[in-house]
Amino acid sequence: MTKLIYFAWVRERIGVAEEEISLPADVNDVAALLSFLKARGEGYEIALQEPEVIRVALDRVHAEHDAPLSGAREIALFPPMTGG
Amino acid sequence: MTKLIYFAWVRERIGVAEEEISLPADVNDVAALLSFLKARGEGYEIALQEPEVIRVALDRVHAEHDAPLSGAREIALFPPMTGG
Amino acid sequence: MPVSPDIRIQRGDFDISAEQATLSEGRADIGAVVSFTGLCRDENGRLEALELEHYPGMAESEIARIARTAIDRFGLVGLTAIHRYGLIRPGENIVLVIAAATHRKAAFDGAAFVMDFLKTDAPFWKKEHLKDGSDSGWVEAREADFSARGYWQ
Amino acid sequence: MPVSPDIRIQRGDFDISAEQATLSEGRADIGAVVSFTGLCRDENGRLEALELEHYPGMAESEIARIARTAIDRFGLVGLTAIHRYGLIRPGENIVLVIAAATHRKAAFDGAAFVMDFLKTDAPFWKKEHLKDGSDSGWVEAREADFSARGYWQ
Repeated sequence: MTKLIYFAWVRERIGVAEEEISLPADVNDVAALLSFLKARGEGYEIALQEPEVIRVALDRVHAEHDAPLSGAREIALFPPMTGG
Repeated sequence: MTKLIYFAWVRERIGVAEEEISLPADVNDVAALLSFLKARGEGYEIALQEPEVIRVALDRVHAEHDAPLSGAREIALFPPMTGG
Repeated sequence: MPVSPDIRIQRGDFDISAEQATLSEGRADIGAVVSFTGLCRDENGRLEALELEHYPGMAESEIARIARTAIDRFGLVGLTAIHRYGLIRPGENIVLVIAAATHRKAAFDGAAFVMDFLKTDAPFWKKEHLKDGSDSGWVEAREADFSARGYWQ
Repeated sequence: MPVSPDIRIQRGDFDISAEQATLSEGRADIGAVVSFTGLCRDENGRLEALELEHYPGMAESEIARIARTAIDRFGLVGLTAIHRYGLIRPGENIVLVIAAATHRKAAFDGAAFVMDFLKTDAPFWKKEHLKDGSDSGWVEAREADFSARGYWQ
């Protein structure tokens, strides 16, 4: 099981803050994960309609879309950051 | 009469903090003033032996060595500044 | 002595004088301290409040990573960063970065570097609540913030 | 509204939090505040104290001139500069410059600009008193301070 966490408008559109999912074996990098999630329902579809703007962190470290998931236990999806 | 004020090691070498002097008519720019003062005694001679390092303010505004005195009433001589 | 940054993510406000005093207490090798404070603007009177969401755990670790890079790169002798979350009203503080060094250029560069990377890399998001009762939504990332980061590369 | 700098030359210490509060009181158009604090170092334990001499009247007017240039050039919405004189011991504050702006780059540039010009143009001189009882004399101007100023030209 992998823990998925969503923030800001990604969280609002998907409709849940976090969930545990069992990922298929062929979902092995960030881009594949985004495609997989997008097919899970309308909220996911709306949240991930422009996957290129989604930022992803694997076990709390920023990752590019071509990065392998490498067995990450906590994966976070969120929009570009606006702190400071 | 012109008020002359000295600071830091210029003051220490000349031996007075300020004085009133009647300047001759031909002492009409900063360089001429430095030459004139240098001839006033040993302290002045030591303080002004390298006139190029001396900074001058005319009525509290920085002036280059080729600036005319233009009737300034308060003239200050000091070393390069080291505040901040 | 390796310098360890002091990073805090908190709901409440901070006191700059107290933080600078803590940073420099008992030492006399610091010649320059630069502190940056980011505040909530009212956007010409339209804004009621900002709501700041963050990713607990990663917010701390990401700012710590940026802070350690700044300490190494500029030879800082002290660094404190505090970022608030929750509801923040116009005029209130959002973020504080304090960089201490022997000379002023390193202190200025250190604080600016941490802010530039914090803006684009630290997991915080701002939502605007307007005075007319509406919710103008999530603040969009500024292109200027990405280009500011490029200065250091 | 034209912004007027707040310049003070004083013997006593200052409080950064209080000065920032005064600068931003009752306004919500400030997004960024950068404060620079210059402190007295102990020079690896050799220094007993610094003695700071200044030119009363000109010290204020010269810093005010630099401050007004910075306000115009960077569009600052507030600027405070305080410079101490007299005997200052290691670890104590010497100078404070606070620049307030809408965005952070202007605030960083404003504070750095004022410090760079203050170093070379404001009439202050430092004399060192050493712990061994000797007087090591007047601090010499640093070449680095003149080149820092060149950055802005």
